[in-house]
Amino acid sequence: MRFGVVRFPGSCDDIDALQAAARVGDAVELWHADRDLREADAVIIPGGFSYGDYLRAGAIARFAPVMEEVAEFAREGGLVLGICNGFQVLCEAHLLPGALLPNTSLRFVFRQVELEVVDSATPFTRACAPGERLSIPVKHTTGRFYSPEPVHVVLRYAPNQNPNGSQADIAGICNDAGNVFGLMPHPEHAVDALTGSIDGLKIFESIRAHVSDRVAV
Amino acid sequence: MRARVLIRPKQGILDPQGQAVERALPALGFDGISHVHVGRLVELDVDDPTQLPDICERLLSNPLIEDYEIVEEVPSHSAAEAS
Amino acid sequence: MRARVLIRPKQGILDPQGQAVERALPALGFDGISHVHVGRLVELDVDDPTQLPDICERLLSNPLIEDYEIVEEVPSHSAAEAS
Amino acid sequence: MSQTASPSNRHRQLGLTDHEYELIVDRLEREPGDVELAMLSLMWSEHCAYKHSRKLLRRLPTEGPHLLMGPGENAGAVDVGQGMAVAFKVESHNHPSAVEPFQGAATGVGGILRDVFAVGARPIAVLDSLRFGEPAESGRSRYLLEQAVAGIGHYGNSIGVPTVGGEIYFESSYEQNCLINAMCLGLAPVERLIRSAATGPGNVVMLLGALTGRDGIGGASVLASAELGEGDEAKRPSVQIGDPFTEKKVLECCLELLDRGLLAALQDLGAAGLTSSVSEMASKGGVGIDIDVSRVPLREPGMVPFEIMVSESQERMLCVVAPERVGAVIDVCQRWEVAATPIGAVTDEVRVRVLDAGVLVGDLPVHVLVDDCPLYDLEPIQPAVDLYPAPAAILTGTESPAESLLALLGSANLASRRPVFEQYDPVVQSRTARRPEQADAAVLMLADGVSIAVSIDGNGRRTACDPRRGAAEAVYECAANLACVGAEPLGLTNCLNFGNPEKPHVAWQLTEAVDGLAEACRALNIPVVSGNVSLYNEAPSGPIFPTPVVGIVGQLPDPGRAAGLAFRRDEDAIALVGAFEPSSAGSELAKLRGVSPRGPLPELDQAAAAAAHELLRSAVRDGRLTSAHDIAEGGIAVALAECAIAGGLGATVELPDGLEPFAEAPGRAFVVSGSRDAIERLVQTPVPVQVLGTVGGDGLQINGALSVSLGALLDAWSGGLT
Ligand SMILES: Nc1ncnc2c1ncn2[C@@H]1O[C@H](COP(=O)(O)OP(=O)(O)O)[C@@H](O)[C@H]1O
Ligand SMILES: [Mg+2]
Repeated sequence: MRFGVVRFPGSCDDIDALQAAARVGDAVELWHADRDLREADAVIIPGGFSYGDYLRAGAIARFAPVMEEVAEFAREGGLVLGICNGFQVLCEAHLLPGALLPNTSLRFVFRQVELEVVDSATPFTRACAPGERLSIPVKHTTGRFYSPEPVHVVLRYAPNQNPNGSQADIAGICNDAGNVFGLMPHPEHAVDALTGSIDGLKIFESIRAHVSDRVAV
Repeated sequence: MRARVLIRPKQGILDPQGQAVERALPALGFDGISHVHVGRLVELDVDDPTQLPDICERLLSNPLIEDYEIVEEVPSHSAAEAS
Repeated sequence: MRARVLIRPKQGILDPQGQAVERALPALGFDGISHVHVGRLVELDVDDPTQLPDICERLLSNPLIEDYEIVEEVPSHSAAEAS
Repeated sequence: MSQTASPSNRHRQLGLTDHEYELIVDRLEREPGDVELAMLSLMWSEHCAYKHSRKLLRRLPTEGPHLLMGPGENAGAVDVGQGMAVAFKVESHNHPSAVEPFQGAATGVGGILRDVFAVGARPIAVLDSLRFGEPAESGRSRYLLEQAVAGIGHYGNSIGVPTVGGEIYFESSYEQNCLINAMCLGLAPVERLIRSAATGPGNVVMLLGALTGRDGIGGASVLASAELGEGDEAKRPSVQIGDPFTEKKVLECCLELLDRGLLAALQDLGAAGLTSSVSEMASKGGVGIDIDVSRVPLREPGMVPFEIMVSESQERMLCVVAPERVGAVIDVCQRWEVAATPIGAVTDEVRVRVLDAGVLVGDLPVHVLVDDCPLYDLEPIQPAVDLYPAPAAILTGTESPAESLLALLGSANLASRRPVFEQYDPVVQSRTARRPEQADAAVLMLADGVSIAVSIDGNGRRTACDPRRGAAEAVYECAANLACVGAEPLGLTNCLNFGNPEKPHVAWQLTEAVDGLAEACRALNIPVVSGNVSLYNEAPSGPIFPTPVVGIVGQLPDPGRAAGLAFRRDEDAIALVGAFEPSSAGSELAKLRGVSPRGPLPELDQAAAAAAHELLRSAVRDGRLTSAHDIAEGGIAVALAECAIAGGLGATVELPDGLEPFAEAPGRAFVVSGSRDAIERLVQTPVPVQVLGTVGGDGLQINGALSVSLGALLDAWSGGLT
């Protein structure tokens, strides 16, 4: 299968996402200015500071030409994963409900946190056991999830580990259709025991399993 | 025309920046201050002011979490600068 | 009294946010917009408005890089809310 | 500015002495014009000309087997194997940070990043070395700390370069002069390293990146070259704002330009802006450069030629391009949304000429700009009395050992740095095998079989006690940190933060410290590849502690074997490795007891220390040890407590007879843990190794006299810096 990883000006974890995805499949870069998903089976909007996070995190990136294609792809049921800044972009683009607000600490926070898998039946978490704990780092200034409406929660911060004041300890959500997933933690930074943890690989493996099932059908 | 857009956190949404200011004030010797909210100010020259509401809704603010207000229409930048 | 403070980058000081917004607008189909500056908006209830300049200089703004303006004095928070 | 100054004193206002001005007139055989004088005043400033330090710096060893590029380039570089080079440098941004700590620290990071990618290396790590006044006594110091840390995080995090290490100390001598030093490492294929020498008359000089505004005019260079007096508002430059987003684009763009072989030379714009970059590029290439300031894209209207030539606007680079490649350069820049403007040309006249829409407004021989500034000899005199007042006493000296240990762990200098490093992204770029608080040095993976380790160290108080030995200790401590993860030092960078060198006692501190650095580097066979000097860090109450900060980069084959500092296995044996004869001079305990910094520091047997490092390095590389930690601030008791806290495992130890638990001798010895067998093998070597005790239990017991629970250790340590 092929992952496409979007690269905006100011993306930082794009190479990391490409490398992580390449552990389970092919991975190609998708340039922000090109209306071309390069036949990707799943799209990753990576972390970083697209457009410097100026104005509001994700606010400017959502208007990049490639995002029109991503929206179309999502409407057709394609898998879209937004990590950190990618999550912010997907919320701003209304591909996911809710919004991300500044951490209650008002500080950037890097921390290895424990996550609880709330829904292990999504295309992004099917390699996880229900209730499984994943050790994955967060690093952001704007990660406090907020939504006035109920949302489909996929991952939560384990008790007492909420790093940002997120509503109901929400760490990751998906859309109603289940094909667009956003999370603040960085699974691409948890794919190698040497750098801390391999729990993030499960997200990439889930996507691969889902895509190959679909192809098989 | 020079326009000024005020963007503030929607009521009911936690505003830690406002809280931080409120907490810091007594230590500096300022009392009697409350209900502090911190938002954004955007100022711009715009040829066609009828575009402004659209610009505010699509880019400058996120309507889910922020309200905006176009408060003022002042002479354009260059004029303002000269004054 | 409810007061509103506008804080903006001093003239001549680099304003990367303003630049980023200005560059983004044409892509959204908005033309004819220039001199965009992004600053902060602080709104607060204050018992003694004569404190405001001091509060602005010592806490709300960074006088080295920002100018502030106390633009308006509106009825206090609760009253404003009710209206 | 020159409008307000009479012709006879305008050079003084710009920081030049009468003698220097006469020299300029003599060399030019005429009076310099306004633009020329502005340029010369910057090029002849301490910051650019190193006029009080250059002669001393010649004493540092700069040759080594792995050296690729030494001092003189934007960053030095070493060969790490497999065709890869690591470029690195540390730089200060002390004075701008004292004015505006968030932006000062942020632009400090931005500046050192540019120095690294200017040599063609992709920045892969940042470290920071910070000094402030006492946080308990000074609200301003707490503010500076908070803002500087936020600024460093802002720039590094946003640009996608991990901040993997650093150090912070608080001493009242830094109250008026905080130190903000940032180090950056970059990675490049050896053949992509590029120098800044302009070449090829007829080639085009292009400016890349941000618009030019009135940032820092009359600023950093002048500012950094004189004491910042009280109420010296007029001298304060307009503050530079860091824009990491623009720098990220410029960085990617420059690396792509180099990969495509489109550039003949590359140079960052830092202090003194275009003036310095153009002069340096011309000087190194033995060529001349013509610049037409009317072609420089401006952010503000009405800028005059001298302003454009000295503006310190951030996020700009200068490159030299063959005429036929200009189009290709512009194409690459457009893709990255980076402005690229031809502003001049290389000439064969060895002059820097400044034109304004074709009209000549300045014309200076390159050697006058770069080489003719007089270099001063220092006049060192060892002070007869203590230079620094005694610190406030927090302990009386009557406390129990347990109380002293908890006080040390909870002191601002020793407490956990977590509240700081949690504001930095240490993992972006997916190389970080050891992050802060996991091991004594950060470990970064470069490729299969090649990893590097890096640490940054310096101890101003100890250097104040004995500048020569204190500076040497910084080198040993830094190298010891590398040894703990099994790394072999390849190269060293340094930042010399001192007071006013025109004062004899500061001159003495500086001279002694440079000699100490040089001796240690020679003894350990580590070349100095780059560095920076920050002088005039002085307040009315006196100079800062002399603060040489040392960063070392080393190489290790297997990051999986890099030892952490944490005790991890019950029943492991604990040993002291290395000759260790510490004393209380300059120690943290002495400080808490209100003793002023005073020597002599304990003997530094360089051969013995080097042997201990070597033994530890090989044991770690063999994977024989469970943990390794050097003994530094707070002595062996604090080192043991840190290992216990990190692992959540206690220990019971007996110290050798007469060894004071809190006495210090950094850089010479280690506490390690491992199987009985592994420790037994260490004991068999010629290096002194003493078995101290055993890992286990839920507290730290030393000599049966000191017993503290893990919980109490952790509480004290994690609450000391919030
Ligand atoms: N203490 C030092 N040790 C070794 N090299 C130094 C030292 N201080 C400065 N240098 C070298 O002198 C040159 C000029 O330094 P600097 O002005 O900081 O460079 P830049 O303008 O590129 O930032 C650099 O090559 C730097 O590495
Ligand atoms: Mg440089």
